[in-house]
Amino acid sequence: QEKVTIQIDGAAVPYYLPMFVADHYGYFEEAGLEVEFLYANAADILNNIAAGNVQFGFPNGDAVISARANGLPVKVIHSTYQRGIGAVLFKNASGIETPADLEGKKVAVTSYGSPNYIQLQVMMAQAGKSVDDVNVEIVGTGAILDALKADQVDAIVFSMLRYYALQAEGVDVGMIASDDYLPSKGNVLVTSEAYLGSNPEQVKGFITALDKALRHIVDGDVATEVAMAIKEYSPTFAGQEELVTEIIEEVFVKTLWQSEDTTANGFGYGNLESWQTTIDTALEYEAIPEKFDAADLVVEKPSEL
Amino acid sequence: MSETTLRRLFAVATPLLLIGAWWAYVTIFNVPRFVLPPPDAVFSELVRLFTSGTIWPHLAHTVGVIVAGFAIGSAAGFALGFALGKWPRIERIVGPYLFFFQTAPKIALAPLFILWFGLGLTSKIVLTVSLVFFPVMVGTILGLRSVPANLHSLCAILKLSQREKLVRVELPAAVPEIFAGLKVAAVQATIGAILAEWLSGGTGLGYLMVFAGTTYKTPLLFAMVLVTSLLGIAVYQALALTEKWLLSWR
Amino acid sequence: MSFDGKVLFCEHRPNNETKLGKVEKLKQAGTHPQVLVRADAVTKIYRSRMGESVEALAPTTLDIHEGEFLSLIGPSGCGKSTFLRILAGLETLSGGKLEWRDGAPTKGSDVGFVFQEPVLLPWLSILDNVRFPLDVFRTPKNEGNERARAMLALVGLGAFEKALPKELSGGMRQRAAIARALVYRPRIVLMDEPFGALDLLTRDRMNDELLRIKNETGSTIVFVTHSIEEAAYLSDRVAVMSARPGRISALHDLDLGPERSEAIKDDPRFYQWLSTLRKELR
Amino acid sequence: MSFDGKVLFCEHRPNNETKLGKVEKLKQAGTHPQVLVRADAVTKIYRSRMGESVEALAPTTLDIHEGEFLSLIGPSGCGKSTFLRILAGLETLSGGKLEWRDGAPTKGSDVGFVFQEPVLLPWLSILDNVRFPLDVFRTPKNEGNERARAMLALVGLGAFEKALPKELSGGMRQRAAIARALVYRPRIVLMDEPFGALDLLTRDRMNDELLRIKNETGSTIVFVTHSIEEAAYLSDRVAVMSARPGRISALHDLDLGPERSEAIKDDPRFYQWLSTLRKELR
Amino acid sequence: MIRTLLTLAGFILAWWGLVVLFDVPSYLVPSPWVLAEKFWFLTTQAALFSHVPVTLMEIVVGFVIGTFVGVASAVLFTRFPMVEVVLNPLIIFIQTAPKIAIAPLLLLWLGLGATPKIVLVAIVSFFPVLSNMLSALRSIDPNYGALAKILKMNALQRLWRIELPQAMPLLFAGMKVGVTLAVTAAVIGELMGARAGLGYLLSLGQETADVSLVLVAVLLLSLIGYLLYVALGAVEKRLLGWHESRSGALSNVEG
Ligand SMILES: Nc1ncnc2c1ncn2[C@@H]1O[C@H](COP(=O)(O)OP(=O)(O)OP(=O)(O)O)[C@@H](O)[C@H]1O
Ligand SMILES: Nc1ncnc2c1ncn2[C@@H]1O[C@H](COP(=O)(O)OP(=O)(O)OP(=O)(O)O)[C@@H](O)[C@H]1O
Ligand SMILES: Cc1ncc(C[n+]2csc(CCO)c2C)c(N)n1
Ligand SMILES: [Mg+2]
Ligand SMILES: [Mg+2]
Repeated sequence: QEKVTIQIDGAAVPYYLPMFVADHYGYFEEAGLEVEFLYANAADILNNIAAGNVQFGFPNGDAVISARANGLPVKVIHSTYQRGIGAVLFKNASGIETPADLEGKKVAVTSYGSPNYIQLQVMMAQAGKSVDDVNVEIVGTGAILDALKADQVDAIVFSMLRYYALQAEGVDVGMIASDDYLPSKGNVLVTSEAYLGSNPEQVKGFITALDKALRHIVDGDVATEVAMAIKEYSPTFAGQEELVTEIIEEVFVKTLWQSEDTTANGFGYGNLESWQTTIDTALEYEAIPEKFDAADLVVEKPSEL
Repeated sequence: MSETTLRRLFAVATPLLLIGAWWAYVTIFNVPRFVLPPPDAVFSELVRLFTSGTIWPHLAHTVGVIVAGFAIGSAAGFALGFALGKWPRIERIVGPYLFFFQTAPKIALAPLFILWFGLGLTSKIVLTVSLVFFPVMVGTILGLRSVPANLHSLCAILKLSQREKLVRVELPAAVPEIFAGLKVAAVQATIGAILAEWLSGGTGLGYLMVFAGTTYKTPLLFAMVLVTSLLGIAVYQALALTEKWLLSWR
Repeated sequence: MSFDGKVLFCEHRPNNETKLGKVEKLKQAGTHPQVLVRADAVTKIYRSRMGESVEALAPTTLDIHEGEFLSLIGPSGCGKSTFLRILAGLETLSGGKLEWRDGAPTKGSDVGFVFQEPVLLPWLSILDNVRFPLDVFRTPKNEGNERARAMLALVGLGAFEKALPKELSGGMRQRAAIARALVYRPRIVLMDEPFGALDLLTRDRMNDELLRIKNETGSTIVFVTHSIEEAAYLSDRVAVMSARPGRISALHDLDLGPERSEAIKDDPRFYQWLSTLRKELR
Repeated sequence: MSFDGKVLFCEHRPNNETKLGKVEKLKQAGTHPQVLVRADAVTKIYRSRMGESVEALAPTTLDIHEGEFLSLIGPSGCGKSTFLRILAGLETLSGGKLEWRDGAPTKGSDVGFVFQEPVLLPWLSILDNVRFPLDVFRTPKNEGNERARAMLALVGLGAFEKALPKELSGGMRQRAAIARALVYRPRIVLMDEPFGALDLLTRDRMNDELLRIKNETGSTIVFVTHSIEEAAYLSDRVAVMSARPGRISALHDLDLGPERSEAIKDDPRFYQWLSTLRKELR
Repeated sequence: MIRTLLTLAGFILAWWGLVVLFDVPSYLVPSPWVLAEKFWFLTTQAALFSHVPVTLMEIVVGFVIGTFVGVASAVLFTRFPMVEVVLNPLIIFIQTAPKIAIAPLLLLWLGLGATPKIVLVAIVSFFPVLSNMLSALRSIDPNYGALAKILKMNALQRLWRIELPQAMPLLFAGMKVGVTLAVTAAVIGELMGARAGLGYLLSLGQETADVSLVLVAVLLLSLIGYLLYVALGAVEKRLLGWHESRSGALSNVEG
């Protein structure tokens, strides 16, 4: 049994179901792995992977692009979420429905270097406007949600998962998914080039376990697994099993974990073309310093590693 | 060599030694750039920031928050310390709330500050003040309470007014305690300013750090860490000098 | 005795011209001496940390007359300092009361106090320390400096005005504290062993200076000392205290006349008083 | 004089049986008194904050004999404390040197010092303060308590062992400090106006106790006082100092014999010495 | 005690009143009742109290280390002033360097467990202790130094028997500031990567927009800090009965 650590973006929310299922049903064990879950933010995760502090990470795909462009030797070994999970969130009372409505509104992003900001720029461009038409506010991740809740801003560009969290809290929110304007990837499985080189067995094992878990969920009963995950891994969600199940069935199973690509090539398929589009757009908006090849970053077919 | 020459020597030598050690560590252990960039990368980043002038608005913003936060926070801490130190009853009543509030992690309270004071400069200064006032307050309370009993007797004999007693006797007597608090407060002010900028706004060294952090520009990140620390050291040294001057009678 | 007639605080100053004791003289003139402040069955009980209580002062009654020089003598720990501090309002009473003829002094410049240890502000020079009360009373700086310098010269510290307290010897610090208490010519001066740390010569000089100042200003002086000679030499009256619980065991009106000088030390009455006081202290 | 022969520190203690002065006696016996420490042209210049310098001690040469009682008298600020502190190694020398017969004392229990102000530790009870040196020297707690209690009884503070220093009167604090300096029976005791804050009676008692302890232990005592009587009553030798710059202007070997008691005050030689010393102080 | 409870009750009532009166939505500030419910829920369903010891341990161990090193450094600095000259810039650098920026470095050096959190707590609580202790040691009346010299006390005896007691009031002031900072440091430490602890719960609450969870975590953290503070105060009161700051010298009331 090899001890490995995976750092997951954020905190123990039941949406990381595949990880929990793989752990609960012993899929990791079968693969010869003893996996420890830790939680942190995306930048720290990627730094820790690159530095060798942890073996695996599960950050946002956009963050991986930025890391790679700045020379961190990280590798996406499993494009777990096939779509981006960035979104514009707003209170429905604000009257916002389409990106064009953002004109003249106060919109918060976490920084001018963040993928959210690119997403906003692309959206405005596609609506025939420019980012200069909105009042961009910079609000850090720690405060951005509260800024929206307290009406300090009209909209935020952030994770679509917050849409569900806000709804659960009783806030009447609306959402425009960024992926409809700029394809990208949500959470993806990452390791370092060095670890991939030295421990291919472990990497393969992890991917196998993850795929098995995804298969288990998709083919099985989401509600059962969600109940299990909440009970064992994410107890603060107790009582929200139904809502979570619905979100996972409707959003994660249908649009995030599976796509045409995964039907053809298996879970976690890395569509290099789509990745390249995201990379090129980031370059276009000067979010990354230089162009690079998606193939250098992403493993196209994880199962063939 | 006299002590002053030694001091001057080390004032230059210590930083150089540290930079040397940093450089050696990075080269010998082959530490990757994204974990800890070599000193020269950080310095060329600094040079770039200063020659292109991009740093100035950020620097000015942060210095502004530090100075305002430190000034207001110290004044508030002093005033509170004065009230609590002089009237133990007040301490018994409001003390627990103050201490309770103070132990609450500010990162968690920051959204609350934004809620109450908006996204602008006010909430940043308030956040900084909330970190700065406490050490000054504790120092002031202790300082005022440690004034030797016989000095109180002297003031009673001469019937010094409350204000006069404060200015002429209690403050000078409490200088060591108050300055111990102020020095901690100076460090807290820089931390507060960075934390505040980390939470909102698109200018300031703290913002640049977030920017650098999320975009993996480690040399920029460490350049900012360096500049921030230099700011902290500057404020601290200014305080130490003032204290030395005020306590030259010892 | 009733306090009738609204006489201004310290207004009435006897002009000592005869060789009679002050109280005596006033008695002759058919008037009682003016009582400036009366300690009426004043007691002080300290409660120590351990909860035990120390009766520092048993009920003590004493009139202090306007313009007199009253000495307190008694064994160590008998309550002299306590009584002095009570008079100065520095200590709360555990019982009894303090009756001031015209109400307790309200101005800082009314009372001068020399503490048993010199209480100087360590961050001020000697000159600034001595000028300190004048600064507090808003005397113009120039005048203040002049008066403080004169006072410093008087106590023999003229050359040390720029020194800090820690740069002085013990006796010099004590002298600086005396200068500070006298520089504003208070109406009542309370002195707790002011000359204890001084050599004989300096002490004699200071004794004479003190008398001179008192005669000039007509101040009332309450003086704690361990020296019987000093008490006899300086005082109109001497209160002898005895210990545990502290109380006044004897009160003497010395009949040595108001004018004192070295000559008095040849007066047989002076020696009589010395031996009386010495006996009472045993 | 050469320091020949390796004699253990304080080993040789003269047994005073005759009525002769110690120095005299030793001279008769054909031996010089043993020099315990010699101050050889010792000077002290303080540099004040303003950069001015005060010559506290002009080059001063003085032998301190083993087992003697030496008093220092002189006007306030003449350098008595400075000289004492130099002997104790508390002050660096600006010039000259200090020669100890057997090297400077190495053990803490060799030297006792009574400071001009009582330097008590405010967080310790009086008993703990007096036991403090014994604790430092690792004396067993029981024995320490016993000795400290005995010492406290001696200075009349038996009832106050639990009190904190701030709960004592000035004289009581001073007595506690004396008890602390004597409790470990140091070979050499340096006392800076130890009895200045005490009343006559207590002072006389303390004088006799001090002599008794000294005779028991054979300690060497260097003693600063402002009281000429005290100096004459206690001392084998008296050094008279004069001020600015401080120096020893006269050194007297008192021929009053080694045993002192009240009786000595009837000795005409005693009065002679008093007047001699008094004159020299003017 | 009763008064404490009363003021607490008053505070909660005022809070409730404000929430009801201004109809504050619970996603901004939840009412005490909502919070109590959350608390109960977390305790019964989510093993809330398994998170407390994790953070408490980090705080206490880090704080003790920080205090100890702070005192030791202060002593070292006063004995050898040159050491201060050499180390002071480094110390202030470490203090002001945003911990978030050096988090990966800390993990690189110290691993993923409790160590980096403890080190972080130690670093921040170290500074106020150092600053106050230095100030205290420098304020000691030189007469006590003379006494120590007369008795030829060794460095350790001097420290233990004279300097520490004398420095106690300022040291405690430093520790009180330190303990409040320690709580924040533990939270920051847990943000760098954790799977348990109140700081972790806090970030979980922020991640899931769960205000009540955030508040429960914050209140528990504050409570830990406050109780440590009160404990320090109690120890201080026992140790410092002799000191002016404890004897009501200001109010001039008799003992
Ligand atoms: N703050 C205090 N707390 C408790 N007891 C005290 C306090 N101050 C003084 N005492 C006690 O009160 C008594 C009288 O003290 P006081 O200082 O008045 O004596 P004193 O006559 O001035 O003595 P001395 O000549 O030694 O100065 C002493 O027994 C002392 O122990
Ligand atoms: N720390 C110091 N800095 C500067 N000058 C000093 C210092 N200590 C003492 N002096 C000066 O040295 C001289 C001698 O002081 P010292 O304390 O030895 O006098 P003393 O004989 O003990 O007097 P007293 O009887 O008043 O105690 C004084 O003039 C004093 O001003
Ligand atoms: C459950 C969950 N999933 C992903 C993230 C990562 N994340 C942080 S910010 C952001 C938007 C960036 O485009 C995203 C996706 C999260 N915090 N919580
Ligand atoms: Mg007294
Ligand atoms: Mg002296």
